[in-house]
Amino acid sequence: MVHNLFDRRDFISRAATAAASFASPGLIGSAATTLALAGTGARAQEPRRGGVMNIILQPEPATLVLALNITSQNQLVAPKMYSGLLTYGFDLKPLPNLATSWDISPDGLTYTFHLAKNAKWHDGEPFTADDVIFTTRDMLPEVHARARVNFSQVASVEAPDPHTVVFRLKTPYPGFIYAFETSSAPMMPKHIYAGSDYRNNPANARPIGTGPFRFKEWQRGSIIRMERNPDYFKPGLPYLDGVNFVVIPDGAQRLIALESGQVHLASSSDIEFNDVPRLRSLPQIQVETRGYEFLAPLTWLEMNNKRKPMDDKRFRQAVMYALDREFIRDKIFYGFARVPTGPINSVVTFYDGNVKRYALDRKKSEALLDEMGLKRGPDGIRVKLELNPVPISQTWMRLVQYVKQALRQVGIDVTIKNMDQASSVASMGNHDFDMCFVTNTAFGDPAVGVARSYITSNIRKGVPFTNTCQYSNPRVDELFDAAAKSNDRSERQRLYSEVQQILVEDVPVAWLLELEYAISINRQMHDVVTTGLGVNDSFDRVYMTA
Amino acid sequence: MTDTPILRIVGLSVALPTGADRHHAVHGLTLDLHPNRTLCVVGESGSGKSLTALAVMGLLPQPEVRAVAGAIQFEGQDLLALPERAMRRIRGRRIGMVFQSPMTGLNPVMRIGDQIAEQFRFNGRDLGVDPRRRAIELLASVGLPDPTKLLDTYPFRLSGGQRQRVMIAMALALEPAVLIADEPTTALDVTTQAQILKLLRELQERYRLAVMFITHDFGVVSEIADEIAVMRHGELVEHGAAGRVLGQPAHPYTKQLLAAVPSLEPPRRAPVVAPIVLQTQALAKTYRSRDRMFGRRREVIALRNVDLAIRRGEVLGLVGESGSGKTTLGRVIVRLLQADSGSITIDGAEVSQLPRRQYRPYRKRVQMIFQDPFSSLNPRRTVGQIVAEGLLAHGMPAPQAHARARELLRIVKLSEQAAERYPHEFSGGQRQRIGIARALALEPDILVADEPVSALDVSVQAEVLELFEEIRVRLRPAMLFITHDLRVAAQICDRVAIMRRGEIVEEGPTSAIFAAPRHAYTQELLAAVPGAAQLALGQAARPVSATVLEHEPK
Amino acid sequence: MNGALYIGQRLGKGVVVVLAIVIVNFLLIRMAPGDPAMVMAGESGAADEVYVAQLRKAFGLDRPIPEQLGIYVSNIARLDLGYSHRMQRPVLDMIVERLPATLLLTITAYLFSLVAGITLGAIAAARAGRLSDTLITVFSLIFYATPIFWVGLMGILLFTVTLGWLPAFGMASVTAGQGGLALGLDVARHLIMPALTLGLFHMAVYARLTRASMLEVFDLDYVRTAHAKGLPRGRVVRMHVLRNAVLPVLTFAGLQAGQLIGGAIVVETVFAWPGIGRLAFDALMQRDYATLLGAFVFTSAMGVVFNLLTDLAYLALNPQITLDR
Amino acid sequence: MMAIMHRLFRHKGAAFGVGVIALVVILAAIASILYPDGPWEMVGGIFEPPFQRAHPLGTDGLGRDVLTSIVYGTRVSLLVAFVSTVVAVTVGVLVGAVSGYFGGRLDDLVMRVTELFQTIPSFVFAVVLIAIFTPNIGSIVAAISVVSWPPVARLVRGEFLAIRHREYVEAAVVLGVSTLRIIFVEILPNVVSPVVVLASLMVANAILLEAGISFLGLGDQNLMSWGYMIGEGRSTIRDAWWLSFFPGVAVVATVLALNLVGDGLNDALNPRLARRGRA
Repeated sequence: MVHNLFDRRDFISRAATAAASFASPGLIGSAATTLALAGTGARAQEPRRGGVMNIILQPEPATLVLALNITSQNQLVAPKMYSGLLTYGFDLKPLPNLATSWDISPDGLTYTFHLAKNAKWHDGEPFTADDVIFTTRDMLPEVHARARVNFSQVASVEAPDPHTVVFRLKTPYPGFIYAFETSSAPMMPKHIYAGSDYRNNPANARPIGTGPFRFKEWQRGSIIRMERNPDYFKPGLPYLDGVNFVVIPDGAQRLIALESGQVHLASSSDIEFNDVPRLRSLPQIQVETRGYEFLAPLTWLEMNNKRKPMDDKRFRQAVMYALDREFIRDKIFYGFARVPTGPINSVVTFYDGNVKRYALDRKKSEALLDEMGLKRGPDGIRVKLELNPVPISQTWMRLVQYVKQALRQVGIDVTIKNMDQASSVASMGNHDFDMCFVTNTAFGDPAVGVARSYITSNIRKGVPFTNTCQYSNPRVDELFDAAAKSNDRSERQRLYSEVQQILVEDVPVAWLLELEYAISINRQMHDVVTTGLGVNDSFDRVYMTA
Repeated sequence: MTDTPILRIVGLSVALPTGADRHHAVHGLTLDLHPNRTLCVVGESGSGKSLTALAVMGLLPQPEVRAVAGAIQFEGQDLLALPERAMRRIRGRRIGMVFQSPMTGLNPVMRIGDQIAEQFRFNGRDLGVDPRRRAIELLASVGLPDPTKLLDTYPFRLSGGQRQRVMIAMALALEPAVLIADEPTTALDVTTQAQILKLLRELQERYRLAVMFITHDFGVVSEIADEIAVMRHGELVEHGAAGRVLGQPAHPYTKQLLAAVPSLEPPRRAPVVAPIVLQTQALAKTYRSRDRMFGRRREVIALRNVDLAIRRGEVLGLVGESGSGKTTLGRVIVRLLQADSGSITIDGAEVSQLPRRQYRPYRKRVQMIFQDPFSSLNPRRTVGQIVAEGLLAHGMPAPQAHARARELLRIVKLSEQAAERYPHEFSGGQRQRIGIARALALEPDILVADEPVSALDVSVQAEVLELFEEIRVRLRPAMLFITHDLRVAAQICDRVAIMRRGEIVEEGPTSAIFAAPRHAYTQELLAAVPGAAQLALGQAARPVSATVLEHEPK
Repeated sequence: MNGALYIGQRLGKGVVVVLAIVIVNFLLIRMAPGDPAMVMAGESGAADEVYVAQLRKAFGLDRPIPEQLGIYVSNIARLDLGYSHRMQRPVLDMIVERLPATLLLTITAYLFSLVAGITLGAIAAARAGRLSDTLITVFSLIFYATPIFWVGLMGILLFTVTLGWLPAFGMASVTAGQGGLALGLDVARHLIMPALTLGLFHMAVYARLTRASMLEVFDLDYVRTAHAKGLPRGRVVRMHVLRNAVLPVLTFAGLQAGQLIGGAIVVETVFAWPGIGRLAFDALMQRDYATLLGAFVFTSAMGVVFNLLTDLAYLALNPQITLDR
Repeated sequence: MMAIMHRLFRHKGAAFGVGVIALVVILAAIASILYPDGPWEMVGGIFEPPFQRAHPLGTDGLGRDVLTSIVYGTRVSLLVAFVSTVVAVTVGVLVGAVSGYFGGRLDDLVMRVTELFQTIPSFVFAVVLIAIFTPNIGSIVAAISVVSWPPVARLVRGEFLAIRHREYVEAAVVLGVSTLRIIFVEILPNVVSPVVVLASLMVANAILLEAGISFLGLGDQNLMSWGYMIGEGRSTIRDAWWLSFFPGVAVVATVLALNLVGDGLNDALNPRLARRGRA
């Protein structure tokens, strides 16, 4: 039979079936002892070496080179091989990674990072400041959209010694500290990529990073295998012998694989929301909702502010009043979400909750619409609009249909446009839509992830995930600009509070959900979600028990 | 000497399914088969003769058609009462059967040898005989060339005659005592028919077989019958020795049937003196077909340098066996087909090269009568519409056309009410009359009749021929009468042209040709006509009474 | 005109068909709104014109369509199905990688539907009017009317969710680490439901066709001759009736091969079978033109090959069309 | 005509078929009267099981009533099926007639095209067409028509070739009847019965195609269709089996009914087959 027909041949030969026996080659000595260990993975367990973790991956990323591909799938896989200078706690405070320590000059213009002395690339070459300079000045700006924006603030970067890097900014930019998360700025080996065509460099087939695990094998369409990096710069880590990413295209199959223990981790949209409650009830599964603080996904119903009647604030407010966001949270996303109050996700820095609240109030909504002169016609319809769908899963399509039905009750007749995800994104980018859905990520600081959706300078036709609703308010532009530049935290808080007041009044978009993606973890695995990056972190401290 | 009969049919009745035109296909039939004697069961279609044969073989199409009374005693058993397993041991081993259609009688996907040998393996194991060798003997015994090679060939490579010989060999494989032949030669050409009849005669004598021979053709009966049984509507109307029944028929129905058989003696006819209406010179036509599956080109030469001429009021018979090209010639003349070369002149004007538009006026002057009554009339249109079609096509206003149509129906002896009914409500003979009415509608100068009576029973045939005689006398068209039946040609044609493989081998006045055929093929044809030698069957066509056609031609 | 020439001719015709399909689809897809560059840009979080333009250039989407078609067709000739920028891999590798799965599924389903269909049809015809005939007729009527994906779903509901007998997804269970026989058995267990689901509909079609064809052949003269030879009923039905009746069914099956393969797209989606059908569907949703077209070329080519093979079977059974006439 | 109807109803399967189709058509007609709020209205709790008073067939993930959805689903299925069949039959008959009657180069071309369509997996081709021209009721009907006309063309061509050489057509030629009249008066009426039988089977096939298309998520988002419901129920098959089960039953019943009517028509229109009482 053709080899790749049974491409799952030597997949997890041991781990799932014989839970007791851990005869992995690296663990010859202590194999006997683990047999004696019984019982649950209670927190009191001492972290110990050994075991291979299987993680659900769907769909398979195009390439694993993090600099070239920052899709959500690759943000799950690549951080196990690559590292960034920093990582961030649940409270979004920066934590050391490749940079053991760092300090910021009082004027907020100079950032000095002290690098780990003993860090090596998987091919044995030492990791030095030159790599950092090459990555942040040459490679990333060309291939990594987000890094280009973040590092465009940098005036100069030098390496006074092989283990120190100093960034000088053109203007103070407090959000800059959040630019060093692994997927935002993955450190790339200069000795491999310098001067080459990054996209077609042969090394892309076997990624070389500084992370806790090394690339071992990739059988396309089924599994990616990584093995333990013995020379990882954090001593004694990682605990696991290896990590495998298993491609399981079908939702129901992912469920069965998780329940049967064949796979230990499922995250973001791997599991449909309606299945999570049942998973949480299973003894061998633990459901974690923390870990999305850095991304802080926020979903809203975007309205094209340049088109009638969406240009009128009252219409947008009427839409907010017409939507029962508790129903969306509980009946469509099964409680795995929070009702947002404004443009900034409640887990993000500078969030301010005391703003105008839009509870469900259909009478107020209809009053506003009447006030605008949009009377109900004989068939009860005030206005006909079009809504772009989000055909990526049944849960999202239920949300689309709920919005249509909710707006119908206040007389706004919405037709769901028949288009697939590709066309839906395209029409948003080209500002060719009435209403559509957007899920945006904050990346820790409003200046990095939030401002881009509301500032006039970021209205760019043809490019999705910019200020596509074309909201323009000079005061808001001013506030965001000042806040991005100011070094004083309390000053930034004041500015961001005022911006949130204005935006909540103007309601350029109808904020619907702060998503709390459920992370389902097999209880055999411990310390999986320990930082604000959640599953997108390095897993160097994850360990496995019986 | 009447030795004891080997098979006795006693009071057999076979019931037809409800809704059929009558209760019983066969009613109270009693007949005996004697070894080494051929009993001819003769009757028109629907007389129940075939069902009788099937009843003996136990092959009646259950459950619609069942034997409801009587018995078939054979070798001490009543075949009707036998269970299927026992009957299966009789079929083929004790009673063999040969059917009418040789072209479809053999399994197309099985070698000839296997089809014969399988009987030994499945129905005659105890005969202890080597099937392959036995098959070769059998094929040789029915006069087939190179039997060993024949074993491994498939049926589609053989001609109709050869296949019928194979069928006979198969029927005699297990040396049965009785052989039933249901119209075995009807589908064959007259020359092949003659050979098969001779073969059956020899086999019957050699194996002292009791043969039940079923046919509707009295010529065949006179050739082969020792005893004759005449059936009508399922009942036996006459039974006796061959000579007696043919010479002095007792039952009026037998008399009527015999009378309906056209005599081979052509009546004396004065040569027609009139201008030539239709003439063809050096007509040639070759069928080229590209086999889609393999792209091989196949060519069949249908007409080779054909010259003929027909005068006004004259009937030219075109006689030949199947594949002689006579139908192609007819179709070329009515311009259903285009000749490769040669010319056709009507009243002196060359028409074959005329483009469609110029040829249109001549369309009205040349009409055709077709062979198969069941496919020559459009089932979805009323008879009135069918007959009036031509008139309407040439611009006659509808009411006048339909009136003329009704008149024409009367001329062909059908009621005017027929105009509103559909073709499927009429018998074969009546449908042919409708076809003739349609052809006469445009009062053509030239009439081409392609085997107009071949598909009809002999009594119905006689009536239609009578109609043709009236048309000839009253409307005096130039008629090309295509047939393979020399008897019909003898009675109706002024002149006859014999065709063979695309050529006219001999032509001349009918009486001269029939009396002294010059070409060897003509002689062979005439000799092969069944019943030609034994007795002067039938009589000349009855003279035409003037009253039949009141309506004067235009 | 020997057999090889005939096969050559049919293959030639097949290639023309496949080429026509490719050209038609290439043009169709280019007329679709939205393009991969936009989707890629969108999914990568933040994007700007430079990045989108870069992607568009990388895909070669900026060149005029006829030029793109010219390049594409010349590549096809060299069996280079182009490069999927979406998956960053040559399309040919992705398809060849999934070809065995689809072949395993479609061939099993095709053979099953043919053999089972003809057998059931023959039984129904041989016992016309009796219970087994009515049962088979009703059975095939129902499956002839049932959407393939629904059969699959109900199968999963019954055999996996409720009874738990059969695995419902993928080609091998995730734990099938062992090689050789154990893996073979495991794949077999996974194959049962998808192959049945894909095959049942066509089996019903062939059963109805065989039954009708046999009933017609029963009335033909050579069958009556066979009976007159006193052959046992079984022999008559098997050697005389079935052998002739199966010919039109084979022709129909050859032509229908393409439809069966088309059905694979649905079955592979329902059962998560890692074949070309699923690849084509995902490519369709993500506007990955190169992969979609590659999948199309292969499914059409498979259709042509299945058609040819069935024709050869027809030739073997039907002596009237002999190659060496 | 009456005789045909009589024979059709004697065929018990066909009678059942006509009954079911009538029911489906009536439901489609009075859907908006039975359930004025339409299928998208959230009327109950989510995932309510079937067979209880309020919602006999249960509710789906948004609390929409399954029975209402099935009743509204009849509209899409019937509309798509009948319109696409009418289009396909019209195109097929025209193409088949012309190529069957005139033969030659045109006939070769038509045969090549129909063979091309036969080889292409028609479902996949339809899916691509719809995805390209954005999935909506119009593109679905167009796509199904495009993939269904070839079989009609092949059938009509075959019939024309056979009938064209029948003697009653040759007689019309000899009579000087015009070609057009021959085609429409002599040949076409005799082609009607096989085409009618095929048409009923095509309607059935179109419903299956539409269901498949909607199942894959390519259906018209604003129209409730059975295929969409089955697809929608797929991800929650473990806890809400009824979401996929009942719409599937609706598809099977309708398509089965159409097939039975097709068989019934086949026997009614050419009686010689009926004699053997083929079920």
